[in-house]
Amino acid sequence: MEFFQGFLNMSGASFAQHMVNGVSLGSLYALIAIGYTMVYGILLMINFAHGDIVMMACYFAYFGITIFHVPWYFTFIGVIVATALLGAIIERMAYRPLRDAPKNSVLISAIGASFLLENLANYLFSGRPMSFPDIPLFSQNIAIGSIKIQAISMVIPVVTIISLLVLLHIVNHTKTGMAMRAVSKDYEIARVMGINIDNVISMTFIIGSALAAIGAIMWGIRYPGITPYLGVMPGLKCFIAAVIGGIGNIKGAVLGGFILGLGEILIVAFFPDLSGYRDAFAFIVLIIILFYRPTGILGERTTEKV
Amino acid sequence: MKNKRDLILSAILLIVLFGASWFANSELDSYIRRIVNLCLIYAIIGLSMNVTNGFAGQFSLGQAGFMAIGAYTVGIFTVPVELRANVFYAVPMNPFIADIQMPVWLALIVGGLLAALVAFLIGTPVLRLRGDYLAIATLGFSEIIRICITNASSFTNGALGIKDIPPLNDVRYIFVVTAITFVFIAALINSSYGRAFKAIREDEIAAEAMGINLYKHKCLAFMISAFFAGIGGGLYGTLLGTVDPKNFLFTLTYNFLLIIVLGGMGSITGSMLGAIIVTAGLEYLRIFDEPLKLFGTMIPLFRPGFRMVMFSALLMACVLFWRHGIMGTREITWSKLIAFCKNPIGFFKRKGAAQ
Amino acid sequence: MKKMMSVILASALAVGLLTGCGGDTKKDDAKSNVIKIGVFLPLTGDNAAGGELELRGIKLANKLHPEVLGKKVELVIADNKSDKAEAASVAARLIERDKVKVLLGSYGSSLSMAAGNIVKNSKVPAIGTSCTNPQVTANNDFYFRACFIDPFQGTVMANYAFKNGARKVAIIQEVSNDYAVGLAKFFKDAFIKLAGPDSIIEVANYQTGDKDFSAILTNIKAMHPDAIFAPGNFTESALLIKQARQLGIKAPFLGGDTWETQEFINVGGADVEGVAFSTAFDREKATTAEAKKFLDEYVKEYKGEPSALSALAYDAYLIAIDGIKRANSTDSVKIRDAIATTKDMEGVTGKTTLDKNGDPIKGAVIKTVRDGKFKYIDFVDVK
Amino acid sequence: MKNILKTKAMTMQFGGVTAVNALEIEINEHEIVALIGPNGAGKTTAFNMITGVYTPTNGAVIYTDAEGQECNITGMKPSEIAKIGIARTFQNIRLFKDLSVYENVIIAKHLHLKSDFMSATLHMPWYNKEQAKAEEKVEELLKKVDLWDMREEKASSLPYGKQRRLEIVRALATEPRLLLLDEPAAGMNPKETDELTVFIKQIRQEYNLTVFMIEHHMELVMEISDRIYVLDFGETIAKGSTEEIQNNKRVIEAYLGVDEDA
Repeated sequence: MEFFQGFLNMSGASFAQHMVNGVSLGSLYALIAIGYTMVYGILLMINFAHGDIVMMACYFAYFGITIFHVPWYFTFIGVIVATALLGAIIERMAYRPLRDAPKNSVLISAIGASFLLENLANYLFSGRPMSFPDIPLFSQNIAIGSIKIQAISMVIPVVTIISLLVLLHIVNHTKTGMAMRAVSKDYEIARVMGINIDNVISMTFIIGSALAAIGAIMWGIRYPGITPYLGVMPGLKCFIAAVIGGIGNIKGAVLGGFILGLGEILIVAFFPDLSGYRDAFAFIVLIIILFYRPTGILGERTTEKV
Repeated sequence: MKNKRDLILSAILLIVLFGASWFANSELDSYIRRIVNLCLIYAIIGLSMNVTNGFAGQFSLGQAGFMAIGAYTVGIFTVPVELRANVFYAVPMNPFIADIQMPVWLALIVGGLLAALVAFLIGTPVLRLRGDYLAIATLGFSEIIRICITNASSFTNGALGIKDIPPLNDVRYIFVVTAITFVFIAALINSSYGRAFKAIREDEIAAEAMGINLYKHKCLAFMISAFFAGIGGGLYGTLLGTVDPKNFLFTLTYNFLLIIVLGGMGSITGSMLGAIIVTAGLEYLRIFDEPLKLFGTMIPLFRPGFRMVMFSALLMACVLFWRHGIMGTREITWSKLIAFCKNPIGFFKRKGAAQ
Repeated sequence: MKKMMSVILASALAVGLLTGCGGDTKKDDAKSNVIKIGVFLPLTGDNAAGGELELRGIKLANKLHPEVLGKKVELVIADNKSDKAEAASVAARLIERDKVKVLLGSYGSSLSMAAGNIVKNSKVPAIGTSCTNPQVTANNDFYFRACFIDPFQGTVMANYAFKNGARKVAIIQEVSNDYAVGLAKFFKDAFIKLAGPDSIIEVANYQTGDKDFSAILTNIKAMHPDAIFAPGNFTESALLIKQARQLGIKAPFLGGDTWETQEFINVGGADVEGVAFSTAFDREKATTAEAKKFLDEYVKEYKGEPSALSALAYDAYLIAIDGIKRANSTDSVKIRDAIATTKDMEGVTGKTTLDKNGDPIKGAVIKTVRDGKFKYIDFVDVK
Repeated sequence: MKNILKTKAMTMQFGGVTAVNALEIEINEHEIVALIGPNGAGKTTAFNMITGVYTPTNGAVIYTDAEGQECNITGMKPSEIAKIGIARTFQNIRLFKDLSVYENVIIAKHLHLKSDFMSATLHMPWYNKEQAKAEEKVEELLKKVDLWDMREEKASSLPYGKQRRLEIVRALATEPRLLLLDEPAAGMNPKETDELTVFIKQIRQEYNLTVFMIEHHMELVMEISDRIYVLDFGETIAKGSTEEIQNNKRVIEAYLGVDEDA
């Protein structure tokens, strides 16, 4: 019974605190997962470098505020623009030349891009951690009864929901969004219909990277240590979140993010002895989901035409 | 007969190379020996990765995990019993295994078999997936293996790792293992089963319609790959003399990815070439990490970290500009070699014309 | 495109050949008037911060003590990338290629251990800078070190915790970090001896690179520990402490010598004020003449307060120089024998005497963070 | 005449759409039976159910093996179905593109291999014997169909008509009793179609085959079929001999207004 110790001893206050922690982490995962899912939805490829784009955005913010002393609100806008640009450049360099290549080549190129960004950051900014600039407005603590919440943890879900709504609007109600959906449904036909594929894909990367930048800012405020390998684990986990929800489905990414965030927190809450295995949780969930529902919870089932 | 000639030539080559390894072992300094050994070990793992990724066409990124299993098996079972209390000083070794000691060769085989067993267990859920899903799931499993090793202290000594593994810096030994691996995989690829793997790579649905049991063959390829990755991992462990979970981060797999991409996915001789170029090259690229003086001026570009930037840039350049690598799916065969020796210029001309 | 690639590759190789060959012009070293000392440290990767600080110490020592036996000491510096396989091949390269007489390094015990066999087999002595795991020198006649070891450090912190009234302690360890796991074990053993078998109320784990610790911290908060021992990398530790404070955990945090880096304060900010950790050196305990010299020069050279890592690395260099001097030879084995008998060698971190394992017998300083600076609070001598 | 394959109320639904509804087909030994119908009628879906690519949502597929035993093959794996003697080709050629013609064909012999992978890899004598036999058969087959001279060439480099032929040869190499051809004449010019007609007749004779095919080329269908099934929107709208079908009202209706190249 010792195994369930954590479960039996938990007080109401602790449980509430765990839930708050879970929602806070989950909404952060969700925010980054949206970017993953968007790119996948259009290109049907994992943008392995997404996590590393998040990392680069953190460095941009660091340089803006700490080194150049730009006020944070201006810096954040600058970070979003710079990161979007970075995304477009990566697409141009690493993915566009391989548009007609086999999928595996694209995958390898994506891995290469991710590895290159990490090593480049390591080389340029050194492996020594830098501190994400402290913005008291967001980092202050708020206490509700015995439950403690950092201000940013209340901002993140709001930002996630706003991003989700804006993105849904873009995808469903604008011309660009329509073009994106066309490309994601059938690449060849979209081309024949006169849609400029390259522009649409660039646009996808720009929006995806801008989302990554927003995620990075939120991430940085919540977990303020910046290192070159910062994006690796969040990248993998948010990808997993996107797969759980149904990759390509924007609402699914949010759902997946919350499932993963809450799951990770609650598994440690209920089974403290398993705290060392926490990182394995995401992968185990991924494999279970892929086994029983390969297209994720909200994903459409597809069958290959024979 | 052509086959007989090839067989004899291959045998002669193997003997010559074995002689060379004998020479290397006694004449070269330990630094070079180390690199030669590393080349050979990376070749084993590159070959193993090529079985799944190159021949069966299943893009797996789990090599680091299987290596970990092999390395830990060798580590756990070859450390002399009297030294174990000293190594497992934080959490005592599980009494179940505390008194089992094996010779290296046996531990290597056990490690390989364990890796294959794990591959078999993993294979059931994972091998139904394709493409990027498979890649991410195998990568996930490799991380799960590593996390389990980190936490299962009484077997693996957790993060403290296993020290005092009897070193095996013997080129001959490692050469023999590499040669066996090479011959085995070459023979496998040239058998009916190897052709079945290629069929799956080319078209799963057609392969299945031709009576090839997809699950069985993918699983077979996956297990063989894991087996040799386990053996390679075991040798890697003995070469280092100490293993810990951080050795087997999934980024380790990227080394082998570069090897097979550079050498050519689906080419055995390509994997060998790739392993040599990548390992020796990475060692050579070390100059990028050191301050470089060229014509009396310091070049500020060269400082620690630059080498890995080059490494990753190379991986990308390779995929972008040279997708098929050195060999593509071709092989260096004796017939081609002979044709090349007879007429070096004509050989390439003809090839150019064929393309 | 193919052609371009091959041209690039070929030219890269050619440049490599030119530069590579340039370094290989080494003659018989007996008559040479240079003694080479190899330095292998993590200059990139996870441990880069620590490696860099130690490199400063070694470079400074080399600047102040540039000669021994009338020969110039040349440092050959190599990066082991915080990776064990690299550490091993770098060590082999330094010994075989560069023919170094003594090896210094590394930060991180596992990196040092990876070089252990190479050092032993090629009979070249190595002096660890800040590798505190007892395994580094155990069973290895050629490995020595300048720092104290984890059993001592763990005991020091356990005593400190007990002395300050802690009776129930929670441990949060970086389970994938050998240093943290080792230290946690020795702390636990020592503390149980002091405060009884139930005094360790929880051992929670996290992985290197984790960012979110809210779940384990919420669990621990409900247990109301008197103190939390949390050995680990400075980035993770700083984030951990930050999140603990944010969750309203008031208990003091205790840790090990890895915390003594500026990054720990940078990342942790106001939240790491008041933590306590053991380390090897502080200005307050700078008793020796060498230490004063070191402090002055360090401040002049690097414009900042030196850390214990720099001091230890400086001492490692001194131990090597002292050994060479007493051996009066450039033969590695003779140097090794001389180093093994090091006694009362005056360094920055006090007088160093090596015991039969090759570990120094010296005390530990306990420090805290106050007003964004590391501050000395206590010194614990060897009993 | 002995029955070789029959389907009982075979039905396939995708989501809410019924692609094939309660299909009843009976094929006798040594017959050539055609399945025709407009695009999207569910013909390929029917093939996929018979060969195990899809599991029917309802109904059963019954196969009579060489010993005369009736067995239910519903939901069996494609590879197992290939093993008991049903081979097929694909509407959009699915050759092993990067492999040689020879390799394409000898791969189809893999399913008859009894040696396990270890003895195959170690090239044990019994494996070599099996392999030599297989190679002999492949050589004989390739020579018979005029592909022997091209055996070293990459499958993807063959001209279109040869690719179609190779796909049939590859299916033949599995030594089937029942051969399913999915639009074998698609994209062929009249000359190639004529050759194909002769070829199908020839292999049926030579290997004692039963052929079940989907085809749009009406000339070909009428020329070689013994019987015809007509599908439209998943429903069987007609079956019978060539003359019966040619005069069937519903068939003509179904084809009217449908843009067909036949």
